[in-house]
Amino acid sequence: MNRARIASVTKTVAAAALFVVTAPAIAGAQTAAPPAINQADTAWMLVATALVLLMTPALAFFYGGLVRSKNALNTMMMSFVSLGFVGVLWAVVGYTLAFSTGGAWVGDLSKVFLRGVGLEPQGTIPHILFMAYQGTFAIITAALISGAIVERMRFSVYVTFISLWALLVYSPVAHWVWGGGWLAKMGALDFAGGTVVHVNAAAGALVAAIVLGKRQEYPSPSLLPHSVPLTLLGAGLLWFGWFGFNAGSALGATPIAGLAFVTTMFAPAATLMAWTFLDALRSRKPTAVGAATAIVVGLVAVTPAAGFISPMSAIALGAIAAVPSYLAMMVRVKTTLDDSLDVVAAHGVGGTVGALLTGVFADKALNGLADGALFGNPKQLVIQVTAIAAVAAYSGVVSFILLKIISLVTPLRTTAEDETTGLDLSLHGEEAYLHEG
Amino acid sequence: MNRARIASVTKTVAAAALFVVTAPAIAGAQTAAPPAINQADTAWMLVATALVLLMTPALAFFYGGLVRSKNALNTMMMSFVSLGFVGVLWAVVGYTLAFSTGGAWVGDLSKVFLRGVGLEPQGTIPHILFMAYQGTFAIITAALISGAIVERMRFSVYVTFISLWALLVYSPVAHWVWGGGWLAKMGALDFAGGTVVHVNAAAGALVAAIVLGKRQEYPSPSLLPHSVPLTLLGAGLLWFGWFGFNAGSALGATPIAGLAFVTTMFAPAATLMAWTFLDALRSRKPTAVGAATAIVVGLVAVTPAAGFISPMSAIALGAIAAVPSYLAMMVRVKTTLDDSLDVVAAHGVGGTVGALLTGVFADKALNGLADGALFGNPKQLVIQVTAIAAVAAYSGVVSFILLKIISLVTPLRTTAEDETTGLDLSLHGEEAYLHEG
Amino acid sequence: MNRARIASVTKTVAAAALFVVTAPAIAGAQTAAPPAINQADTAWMLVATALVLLMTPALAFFYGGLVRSKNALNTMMMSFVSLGFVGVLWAVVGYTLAFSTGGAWVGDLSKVFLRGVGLEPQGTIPHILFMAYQGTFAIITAALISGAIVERMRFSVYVTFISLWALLVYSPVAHWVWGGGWLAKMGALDFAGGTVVHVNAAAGALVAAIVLGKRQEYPSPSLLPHSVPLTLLGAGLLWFGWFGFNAGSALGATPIAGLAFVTTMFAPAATLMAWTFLDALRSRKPTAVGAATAIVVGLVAVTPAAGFISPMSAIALGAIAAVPSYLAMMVRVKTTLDDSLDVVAAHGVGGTVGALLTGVFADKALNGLADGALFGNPKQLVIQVTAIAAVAAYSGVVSFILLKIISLVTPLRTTAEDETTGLDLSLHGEEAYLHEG
Amino acid sequence: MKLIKSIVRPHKVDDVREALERLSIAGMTVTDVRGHGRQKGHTAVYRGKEYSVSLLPKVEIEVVVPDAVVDEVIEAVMAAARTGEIGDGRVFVLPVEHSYNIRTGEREAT
Amino acid sequence: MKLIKSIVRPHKVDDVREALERLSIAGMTVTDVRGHGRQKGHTAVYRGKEYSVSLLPKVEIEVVVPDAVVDEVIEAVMAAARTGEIGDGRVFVLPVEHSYNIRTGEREAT
Amino acid sequence: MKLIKSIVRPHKVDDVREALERLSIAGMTVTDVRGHGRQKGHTAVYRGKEYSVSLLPKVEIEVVVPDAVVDEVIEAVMAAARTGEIGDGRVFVLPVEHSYNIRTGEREAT
Ligand SMILES: Nc1ncnc2c1ncn2[C@@H]1O[C@H](COP(=O)(O)OP(=O)(O)O)[C@@H](O)[C@H]1O
Ligand SMILES: Nc1ncnc2c1ncn2[C@@H]1O[C@H](COP(=O)(O)OP(=O)(O)O)[C@@H](O)[C@H]1O
Ligand SMILES: Nc1ncnc2c1ncn2[C@@H]1O[C@H](COP(=O)(O)OP(=O)(O)O)[C@@H](O)[C@H]1O
Repeated sequence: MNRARIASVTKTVAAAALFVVTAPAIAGAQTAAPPAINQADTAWMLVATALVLLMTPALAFFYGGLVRSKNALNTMMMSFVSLGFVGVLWAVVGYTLAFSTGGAWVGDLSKVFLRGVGLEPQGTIPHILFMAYQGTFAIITAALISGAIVERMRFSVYVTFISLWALLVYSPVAHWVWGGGWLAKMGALDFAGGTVVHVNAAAGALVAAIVLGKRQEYPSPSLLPHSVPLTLLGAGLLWFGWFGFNAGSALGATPIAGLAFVTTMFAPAATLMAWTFLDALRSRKPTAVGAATAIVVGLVAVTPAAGFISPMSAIALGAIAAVPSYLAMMVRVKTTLDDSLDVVAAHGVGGTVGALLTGVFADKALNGLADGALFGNPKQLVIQVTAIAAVAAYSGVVSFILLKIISLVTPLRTTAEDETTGLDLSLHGEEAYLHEG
Repeated sequence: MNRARIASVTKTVAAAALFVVTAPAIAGAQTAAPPAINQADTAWMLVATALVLLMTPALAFFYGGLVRSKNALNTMMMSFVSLGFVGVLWAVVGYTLAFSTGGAWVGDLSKVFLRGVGLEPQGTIPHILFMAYQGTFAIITAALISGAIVERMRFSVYVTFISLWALLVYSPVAHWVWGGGWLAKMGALDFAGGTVVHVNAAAGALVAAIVLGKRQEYPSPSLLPHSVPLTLLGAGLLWFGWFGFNAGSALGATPIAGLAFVTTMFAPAATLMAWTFLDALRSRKPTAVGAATAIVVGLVAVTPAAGFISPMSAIALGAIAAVPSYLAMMVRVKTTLDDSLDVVAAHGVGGTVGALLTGVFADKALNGLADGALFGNPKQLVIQVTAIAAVAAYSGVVSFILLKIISLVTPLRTTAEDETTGLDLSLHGEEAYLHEG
Repeated sequence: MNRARIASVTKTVAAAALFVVTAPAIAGAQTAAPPAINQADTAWMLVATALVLLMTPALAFFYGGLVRSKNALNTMMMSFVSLGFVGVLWAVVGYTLAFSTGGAWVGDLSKVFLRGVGLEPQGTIPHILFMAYQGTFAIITAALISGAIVERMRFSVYVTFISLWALLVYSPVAHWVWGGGWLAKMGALDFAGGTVVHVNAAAGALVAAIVLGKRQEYPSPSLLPHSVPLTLLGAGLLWFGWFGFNAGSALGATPIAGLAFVTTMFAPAATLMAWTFLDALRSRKPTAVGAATAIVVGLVAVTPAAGFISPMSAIALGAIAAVPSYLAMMVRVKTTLDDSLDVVAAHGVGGTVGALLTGVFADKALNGLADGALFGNPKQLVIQVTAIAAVAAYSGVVSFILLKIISLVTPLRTTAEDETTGLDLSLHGEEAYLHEG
Repeated sequence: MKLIKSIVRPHKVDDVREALERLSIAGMTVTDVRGHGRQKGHTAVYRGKEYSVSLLPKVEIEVVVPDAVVDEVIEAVMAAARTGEIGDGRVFVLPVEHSYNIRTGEREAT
Repeated sequence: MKLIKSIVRPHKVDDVREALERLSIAGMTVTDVRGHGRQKGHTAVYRGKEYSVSLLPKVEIEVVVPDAVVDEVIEAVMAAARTGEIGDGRVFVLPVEHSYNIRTGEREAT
Repeated sequence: MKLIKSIVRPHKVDDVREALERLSIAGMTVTDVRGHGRQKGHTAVYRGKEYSVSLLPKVEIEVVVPDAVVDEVIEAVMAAARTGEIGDGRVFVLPVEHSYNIRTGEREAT
């Protein structure tokens, strides 16, 4: 749904919820007053944007720790480079494709090169800040894909792929759901991007892993994390940044932002708890990689639901979401699908489960917007399914076409020799660690 | 003291301090206006809560770096798992035990399962946000204990212990001081938890270290940090998060929050300076582990005082606090008490010194609430001593009972063989690092 | 320029920009209303101060990763220790030297020991918070110097040097530009410290590197980073913290803060993109160290311009700034100047280019303050050049004198043997890593 | 008894270990080493400069075996470690005068 | 002269070093290795899969000593390194033809 | 053939490698080790306690060469690795019975 709408809606709720809201900006929002900057909303969105930007380096550490040391830098670069390429492209054309009025499928070019994007209010915050906040989502969504294709893809090809992907897949899909496109009109609920970000990236990742093929040694027990502490660092920073991702999606320091924040704290807590039990059940060994993974799965699952469900529902959602992702990982290793860092299991399955459960647990009394099946609105589930299917299909197909086109021009994979040597040395001319003691 | 009270008080101060405070919410607070959400306070508390949550991963890195690499993951898991178990339990029952009206000793069950905890204002922020903010304190307090018992405790036992501890020790103690319990009524000053968090955790840690017994090799020079950079990372992130811990305890973006922020910046700076001199004095070698430790000690010491004392007093407090903790560490290694990561010296001694000095440096002209001995109110010191003693005693006794009960059911320690192998491999089936070069 | 001035100015703009600004504080600012605390501004500045403080540990990781493991802790301590010594000195006397009225060259001692620095408003935030915010700048500026002199300087000498430097160089220069000194009056534009922080530190670093001399092995291919992931962590956290550095320099949650935030996001993105191409051009190997360096260079370059230029100009500025710094690094290694971690190339060249381009891209229609050459005000460039030259000269000369005086008392460098052994073990009695496997 | 000291490619270690186990040779000691030889190194880059990495990661596998089985062990190791590309490594055979088992304290029969 | 190559448990290194110093043998070279033998490995878990860690951390201690003291050195090492559990390790004795001291450039007397 | 096993200071490795290359000896295997000897260790500090670090970082360079060149190799290594200070290290010469090239599978001529 269009976040601008959320922003105002949540305010109606605020008032509806029968307590005095004092910041004039809000009172303003009720009447036909002209759009106005609300400084408190601005303060929160400045922070939220910084938090989401931090998630991309965090992802670099999360992924980087899970690969072998000879590919650690290449893997981290796959995230960092998105900050550069996708970031710049977003300002140039991505934003207008996603958030200008346009039509049901994609925005127009009215805001290309940020034309007309200045200090004036968008909702209750400066328009440029809204643009930047949305940009951080494009950056990390593209970077998420890398988890499926680490340790074997040519770097230049990767950069080309995610740059095109951000423009041709992310921007349109963001428009569908948040830019007033067809899914928004249909009433799909996706508070912070369970579908737009996670299902979307996972579909691209799945296709990329298939097109690229598996690593030479896959599946071999020697494909292990080189630094679990680095992965735990990534998980910790991701959780921290995710508060900006979810609570920031209220686009202001509103009670709904508070709700989204709280569900983002408790859902992953429940997933972590559930995952620990699943690990213990299976091997009597609760793993640290499992804990880090559980946190991400819980965060992914609560993303679409954050501002729509109650904290106790969030705990239920988080706990439930652990199971399908856990099983998906156990299944994956038995296949030849080398989705190396389980983007599909964590973001695809987790995002889908979250989007569906949003259609179950959504509570209009809280969010003032829509009820889920549990509150007598089963139709919402149908809408959710439609959104998931549409996004997954579109992303999968376009990702496939993009990779095929690129592969006509140049090989997608590194040489077998470079893969054996390790991509850090062969592609980047660096070694991650050097302990001359 | 009850933080809700602080919140309003600080506002009186604000006004008292003779300058115009413009946000209507505050004006509102003066009159008998109905409780109201203040968006600026909400914006700050959203951030503060995220900052405190980040402290638990930060603690994982701080502790994790100090142990041997074969136990690095187990040590980090001891912090991370608290985010899951203590987090969920807080929402389910911990919050109501601590913050519902109840009696002098513990809250009632009126808010169990967050009943009646919604978007309505608690003070000037959404009630759920207040609940979540307090939850982050419960999570880290429980995790702090782990520092005393690393490298030898069974993981399942640890999880059981801190889960029960959070409910049976932390929640009641929080109620005494912040939930309107007997220590609040007595006027004990504990701005952000010197007693509730640090003395409390340290007492539990001391008992746990004694009951569990020392590590096989203790004391041996081979028990050294495996990654000081990881510990420095933890210290850096802890300081960052602590601004949410202390300045957030003002529960709003008030001048008192500013005061608490500034003391939280300068007290540890002074401790770091003093510690460097102590290290240099002793061995002419200012250590990095010392710097990291000093930062934590300074943060612990200023925690109870943050919103009550002036910045220059904070510098004095920080410098003074360095000495007893430093000596405590030198003494500890000469004993057979294997408080492995010095929880007692850092949090117990530091928290006590801080709580006492709060009773010395508190300045009503600033905090609008209470004076310390230095400002002619020596009685405050007596109250502080009472609070420290009561909390330490209660926490120590209940921790002892809990561990003894658990030990009736199952052994607390790992087998000697698992301890030699390292807990990462034996309990979690993982290795922290794997450099196949 | 005086930031207090910015703060109010930006508000005029806000209004000028023809949309309703609702927070009374701002309306207030227009009239002759008494100074008043604005809670939203306070909320943002609390966060901004925490963010800038985090930059110093971040710098420790950035620098620490680039040195050899035997000097990792010494290098990180060079940053951490600044938090202690420069932090405390700032409160004691640095602040008054920089920000009390005083004269054109330096402030007076009216605020020594923070006399008269309390909860009253400074601009729209508590005065102590303003003081603390400025303090975080002094801390990191001093620490930046360390990059030029790692792996060979005696620690006690370093601590003495940066302590004196902070008082005798940083404080006066800050006064010139932000304290109402002569450069402020001249109208020099330095939004967040391109000149005050980066050119200033780089000049000191250059002199220190020359006076100290090169490392024994310099230039040798064996002087390589021991942990690039640690450096990437530093770069990620620096970017995150830099939002507080630049957007915080608006001193409130204003539209100009939004502008500064957005330019701080997109300029480094463009630099990262450009740097990747430069690396690829030169060796077909885009490096991770290059990416980390590019981020810092882009952040440095946009610092003076952040609140003055448009986002698209920021992208241009970021891309342009990549080239001179990149070339500077290629030249440096061919010289005998052992500016070990390229402080001059990154901060000196980057800061200069940024300050100049500020005089080119500044857009009064946006910042309401001043135009650059591109908008018909070439004179601004002359002012910018004056400021850069004056600051570089002053910092260079005083740094030289300070080091020479110290060298009369005690040697600046460690013994050759300690240098070979590594400073961690010889000066700090520690080893960064210990993998007993 | 002989010490068979083999320097192999890191990713061949598991193959070699399995090959040895097939000969029911359980004991072996493995060390991460870096090797220099005919195999060309890599060019690396750090800021301003390029440099060559000529020491490449290898793994050394040491096995002490009775004289009788030396030849088959060497064959097995070489077969398992071979890729045919330059850089496969070497096998060195050194004489061992005695071998003791620390646990039992006994000298092991040749 | 002989090279006494001992593979021991990591936490026994200090004991062995002290034992050698008691024999006033100062020089030794220590290497982190991983060993495979009778000692059973561990089962590890990574996401979907379980795998076995069969190479366990050991430490190799190399000492070159005159023939005369070989036996007492071996005894000392074994006594210091013994736990009695499987996994204690091995001591190998190899002949050394010459030993040079780099600093002095002289060949050392046998 | 002989195995020339040299223990040198870490910062001397490059010099030694170059010295060997000057003798057109390409093949060598390098291992990070820690050494104990006459060279005094360092005092380290951790919180309450001081302790001594007696194992210092060294690097072991192993080269297998034909008997003919043994002496010049030893000379070259010692010259390149020498600083004259205590701690320079040792060179040990061990007999090698055979050397095989894994890639070719052939035994190398002595
Ligand atoms: N003379 C030697 N002494 C010690 N190690 C050697 C020697 N020759 C080769 N090696 C080791 O064998 C590895 C592979 O040798 P190289 O010449 O690169 O390929 P190949 O073995 O296929 O000829 C080297 O990296 C080195 O570790
Ligand atoms: N034949 C061998 N060659 C080389 N190393 C060996 C050999 N046998 C044992 N080792 C080393 O000794 C270690 C301990 O041996 P193991 O059989 O596990 O226990 P034990 O020595 O008590 O029989 C092994 O991990 C390995 O490093
Ligand atoms: N007897 C020995 N056996 C094995 N290694 C030795 C022996 N003596 C010396 N070393 C190695 O040589 C290194 C340097 O020896 P040391 O006595 O410290 O200095 P120097 O070689 O100048 O006498 C030691 O750290 C150790 O690694």
